[in-house]
Amino acid sequence: MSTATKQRPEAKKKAPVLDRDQFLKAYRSMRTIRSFEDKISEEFMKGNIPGFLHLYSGQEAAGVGICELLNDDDYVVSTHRGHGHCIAKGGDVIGMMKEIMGKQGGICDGKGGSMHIADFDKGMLGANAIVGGGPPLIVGAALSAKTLGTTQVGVAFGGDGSSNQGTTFEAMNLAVVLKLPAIFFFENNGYGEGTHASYAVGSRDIAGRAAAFGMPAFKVDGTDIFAVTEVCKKAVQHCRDGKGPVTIEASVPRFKGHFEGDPQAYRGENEIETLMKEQDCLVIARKAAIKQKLATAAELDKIDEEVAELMGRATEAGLAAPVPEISELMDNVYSSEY
Amino acid sequence: MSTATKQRPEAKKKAPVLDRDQFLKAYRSMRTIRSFEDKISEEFMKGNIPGFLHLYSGQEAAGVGICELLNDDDYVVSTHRGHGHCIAKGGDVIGMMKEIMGKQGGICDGKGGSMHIADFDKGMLGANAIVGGGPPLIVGAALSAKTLGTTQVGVAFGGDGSSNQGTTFEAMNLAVVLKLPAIFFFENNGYGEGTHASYAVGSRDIAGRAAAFGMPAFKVDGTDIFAVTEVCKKAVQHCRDGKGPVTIEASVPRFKGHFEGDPQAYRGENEIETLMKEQDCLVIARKAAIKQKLATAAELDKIDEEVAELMGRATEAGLAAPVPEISELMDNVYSSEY
Amino acid sequence: MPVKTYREAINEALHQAMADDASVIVLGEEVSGGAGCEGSRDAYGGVMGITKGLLPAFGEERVIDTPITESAIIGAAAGAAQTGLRPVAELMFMDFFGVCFDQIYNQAAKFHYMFGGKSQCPMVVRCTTGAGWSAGAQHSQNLTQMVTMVPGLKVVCPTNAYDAKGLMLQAIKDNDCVIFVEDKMLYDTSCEVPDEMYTIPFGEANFYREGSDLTIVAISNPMHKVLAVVDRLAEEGITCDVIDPRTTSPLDEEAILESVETTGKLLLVDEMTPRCGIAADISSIVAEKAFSSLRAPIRKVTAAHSPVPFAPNLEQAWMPGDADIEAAIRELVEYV
Amino acid sequence: MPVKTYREAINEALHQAMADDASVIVLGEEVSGGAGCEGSRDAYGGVMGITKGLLPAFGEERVIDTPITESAIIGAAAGAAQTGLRPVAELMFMDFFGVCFDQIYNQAAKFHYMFGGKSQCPMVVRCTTGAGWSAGAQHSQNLTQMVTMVPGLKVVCPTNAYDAKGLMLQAIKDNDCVIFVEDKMLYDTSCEVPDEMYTIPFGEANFYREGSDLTIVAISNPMHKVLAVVDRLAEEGITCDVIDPRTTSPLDEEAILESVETTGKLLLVDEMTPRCGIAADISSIVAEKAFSSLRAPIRKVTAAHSPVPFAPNLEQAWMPGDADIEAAIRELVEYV
Ligand SMILES: Cc1ncc(C[n+]2csc(CCOP(=O)(O)OP(=O)(O)O)c2C)c(N)n1
Ligand SMILES: Cc1ncc(C[n+]2csc(CCOP(=O)(O)OP(=O)(O)O)c2C)c(N)n1
Ligand SMILES: [Mg+2]
Ligand SMILES: [Mg+2]
Repeated sequence: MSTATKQRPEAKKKAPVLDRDQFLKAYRSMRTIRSFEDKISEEFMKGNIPGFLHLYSGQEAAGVGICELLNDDDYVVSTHRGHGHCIAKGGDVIGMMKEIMGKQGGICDGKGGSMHIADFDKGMLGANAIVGGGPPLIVGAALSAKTLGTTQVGVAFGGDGSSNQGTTFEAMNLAVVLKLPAIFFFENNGYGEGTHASYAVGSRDIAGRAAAFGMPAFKVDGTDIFAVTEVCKKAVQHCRDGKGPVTIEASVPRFKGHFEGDPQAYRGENEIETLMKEQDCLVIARKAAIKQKLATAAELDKIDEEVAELMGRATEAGLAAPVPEISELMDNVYSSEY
Repeated sequence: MSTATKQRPEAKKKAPVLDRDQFLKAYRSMRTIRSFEDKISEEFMKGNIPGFLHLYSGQEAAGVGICELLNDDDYVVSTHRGHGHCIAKGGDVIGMMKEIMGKQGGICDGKGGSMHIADFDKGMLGANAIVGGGPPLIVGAALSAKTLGTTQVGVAFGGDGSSNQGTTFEAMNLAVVLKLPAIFFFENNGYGEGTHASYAVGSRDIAGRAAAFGMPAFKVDGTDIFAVTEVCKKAVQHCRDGKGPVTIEASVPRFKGHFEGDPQAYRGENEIETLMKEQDCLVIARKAAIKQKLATAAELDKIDEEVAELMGRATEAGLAAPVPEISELMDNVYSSEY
Repeated sequence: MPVKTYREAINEALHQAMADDASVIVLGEEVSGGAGCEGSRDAYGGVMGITKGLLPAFGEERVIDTPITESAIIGAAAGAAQTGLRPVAELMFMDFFGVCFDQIYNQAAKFHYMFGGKSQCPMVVRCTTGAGWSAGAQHSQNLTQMVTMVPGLKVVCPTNAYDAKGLMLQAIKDNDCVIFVEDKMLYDTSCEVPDEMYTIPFGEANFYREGSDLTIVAISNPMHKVLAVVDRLAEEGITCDVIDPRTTSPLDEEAILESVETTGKLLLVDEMTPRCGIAADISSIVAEKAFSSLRAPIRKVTAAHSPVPFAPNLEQAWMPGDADIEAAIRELVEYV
Repeated sequence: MPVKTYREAINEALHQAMADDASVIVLGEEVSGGAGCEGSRDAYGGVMGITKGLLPAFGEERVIDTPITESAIIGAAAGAAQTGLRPVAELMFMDFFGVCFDQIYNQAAKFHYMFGGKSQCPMVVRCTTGAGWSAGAQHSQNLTQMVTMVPGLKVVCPTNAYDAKGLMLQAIKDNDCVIFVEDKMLYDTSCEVPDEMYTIPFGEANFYREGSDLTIVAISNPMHKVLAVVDRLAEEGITCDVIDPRTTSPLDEEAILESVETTGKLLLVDEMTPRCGIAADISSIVAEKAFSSLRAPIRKVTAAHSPVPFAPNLEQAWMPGDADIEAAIRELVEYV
């Protein structure tokens, strides 16, 4: 008892959501995602990237906020919009760039591409091009954790659109029934392709629907890394404590089209400009950090430069890498003998 | 204004939920279902019925309560436990008996059987042996009504177990989004096969989950034909008024096994006896009706006798009917030329 | 006659069918696009642009944008088809069968039979198929065999704009559930297409070429690879019957069997994985019913037995290629 | 050696695999039964009784009852398989592929390839198949072809108790997603089955009979009809190679081709609908690779191209029957 009274008043102050090091790490991750997306957008325009690209630009604080609280052996499953989640989880940026370019040394040997980006060393179990494909899988990952008696958690990312898919609902229900350490993390960017969430989501309340399944569900401003972190801490702890699943609905802006090349005729006038001006999580984070004296502008600029340099290297490496050998076509169809 | 004051005090009393004729009709329907199920249970034991039987015994007030408010051109889709819904909707009992026995003159030509019982003349679009198969279909029937500008409604029956299937959730969401005249009618009999609803339903609240999709949702005692009728009137009116879908969760007892022959080791001691004693909707209806002077015991007994006679005829007709001709095997695979 | 793309031809068929019959509706994800948004409606007209202009012409009651909810989309179409409408549902990619397949093969396909002929399910499921866009393992599969095998379904896979229009109009008139398979590589191909409405009956093959050395049956986009190779080899004096079944269910067995009876040799080309595919299916029909005419092994050129790889060079190697087709033709022609 | 039923054999394999390897779990609807109920747990042990006794032996953490939620069951199994467990998921009836097929063919089947070999998905999906119980159009379908066609999946369809045990133990050890197909008509059949653990490798056919007039390949329950007919005809001096591939993927092509090379004639029997089925598939392989040995048309005896009818007499007519098999054998033997 007496030791408690000895505590200095400052110690009683609420601990900051992110300390300096944590913030700088999160900021670097967010910047890495933004720069990565900008870079591949550029290379896509030049014709250096095949297939479809769904960029994560604008949503960084959401994915980074939760992933910074996870360990390498915690699991995430992602969506078609998966680059950000992969980087946030610590994914190998150079391997990702090669993958997205369809090259040797790609993190999936060039077999997956943007929509199937993954980094199993970092617990990133893969982007998924089937909307609603991921949530049942994270239930399985969480089941592994529970069955094997670890404190790992699993996070299924999904969009507002994915929240309407039956597989998503089933996964939420099963996670509740089996009390699994699973987090259903919905990034509500307002759109499923060119359909607005206000049209497609019955009740217009993703978290509310999740809560009705019998789990805690939070809404959070996904442009604020501090707010996201705060909510996610509770969610992750809830899971690690064996109390069952949690849902988080983070509102985020989507700065780009549904896919690169999307003419976006469905957007409001000046909508994107306004979003970029008012809801850029990087700008918001910088301001807040400088104000809170967590970092100086110069420090953050330095990170930006380092990230830019890394992106340059990754792009060069990607462009320089050879395409896969045709002889690899039939490799890895099966793991065991066939 | 003056006419209003002229109203006699009695006229101000709440109109009875069911008048005498309505009650007698509902009672006859409930009794018909119970007797039908008893009869086919008997014939099944004798080896006269092939395949699987899932009996509706105990749940009669639920299906009858809603169906008595529907017209022939309103739609219902049913489940594997579909005899009751078919009879409640006015289905041809003799054709049903022949169908379930796999005979010529069966309502589906002997091609469907118990799990695919249907009567399209009565808007009964079929039992469905896939749990969760029906709700998307009723969304379509309700869409027809809306598109064609009628005031028809569609009712999808489902069990507590079916409430966990992704297709059910998808159907509820789509009905909300398109504001369709669809009623999701859940008969919560406590069990999905041998698994209890308290285990399988996250949140243990089917109506609550439905409400979170953004539609009115009611719970009702499904053993009380009056209570069911009262709630269903609201629901049907809501739909006919073009206000979108509604969910009803009716608690009912399941008197029999999941299927005929189910050893039911998962049941509590004396559970079925207690249920049959305390929750028999027919007994409850009789008592209430006699007390409210809607009918006399003798009148109800007479109905019971008439129904018994009908069942005798139906069974004889079923037993006497010949099996389908083998030449019918390939009939009706396609409707148009193939 | 006006020249139209495959995309335009299907779009025109939908416009005409909807104008002609008020019970025809279109539903699916982004079939107009922009629902609930501030910008323009009909923003996409389908992600492939096939349903463009339908919303302005026919309104929201008949051109229905949905959430991402394939089981409910297909189920709603089936339920609507049973109750008086003729829905054309869009399944954005054929790869998505997995999230709605019950409503296709256990429900829509079986109603008519299972209910003793008392229910009809006149609906069309449009779906985009095929590799070639580096769209990865879950957006590139041709799964035509998965529906062809299902009794109760009809399966249409047009290879040119003319057929696409006529077959779509037939599909919408048909009283069964029709799976309409659109190969993404064909959307921008074009040919002469009449402005007026016309139908092409199901189960009638089209002979793209006639010849005597060999019978070739090809499905969807690979047909065009076949034609290129065949036309090249014609200069060497090799001539082939090139048959497009146009519908895999019903299948015009007669046309194929008759051709094989004269040529004695058969090559099958499709872009499905090899096991239990259309190539295997037709091969087995011929090996059973025209065996005595056969003078050479029945050859199949299909995709590889693997998921579709992303890298463009691997994807090309995965698909049936010109070189594979040419080699198979030469091998068969030379076979004695 | 002790005689055990097919049901007991699979049950024993599951018991032994779970005792042997703590990462093996079982999940599905009613795999124990009684969850949340007042009565006894392990009330069913699976609706077919295959998982009986596992709950008492291994506890709720490893024998997991689920809601009715097939996509989540299969998806959870796949996710668990990627992260350290070896799940055996029960899909109560094979007919239910439709409500979970994405998790099978787009997810579990593709992970290893799509992620460049970095993910493994060692899981088993057990499912009951086959007609004969008047279970109607949605509970009687053999859909073995639907999974055989999918690269990345392995497909096992044992025809006797001995094979069932050995193949189940192999399936659980295997690092790929294995679909384990149990014909409901076989559960009560029995034969000698060793008590100890043993595995049967995939892709190795079993010769039930050897002979010279004809090669017969049959899948699942129809094998037993074939054996009855063949044994009867043996008295007339007709002898056949009767081959059970045991796994349709991988398929023991070699065994079949070698046999056809000696007999020159092939009959295929399965209980799938005829289009794009296993019969068609094997026929096409033989017509391509052993054409020069063939001395007669390749005959198929399959189910009819219709949904499975309910009425017992129609259902029997729908299935491949003894008479059909006998007629086909005689026709082929007499063919010159
Ligand atoms: C099962 C399925 N249906 C449809 C699609 C096509 N599709 C890809 S992304 C997308 C929109 C997803 O919206 P949302 O979940 O909000 O994610 P966002 O794109 O906004 O990140 C759609 C419809 C798909 N890939 N899979
Ligand atoms: C997709 C699917 N999964 C599983 C089954 C097997 N099954 C048939 S009825 C049933 C239980 C359904 O429970 P509930 O919805 O509560 O209906 P009830 O039987 O109580 O009327 C199950 C699991 C099925 N027919 N379809
Ligand atoms: Mg979105
Ligand atoms: Mg129930």
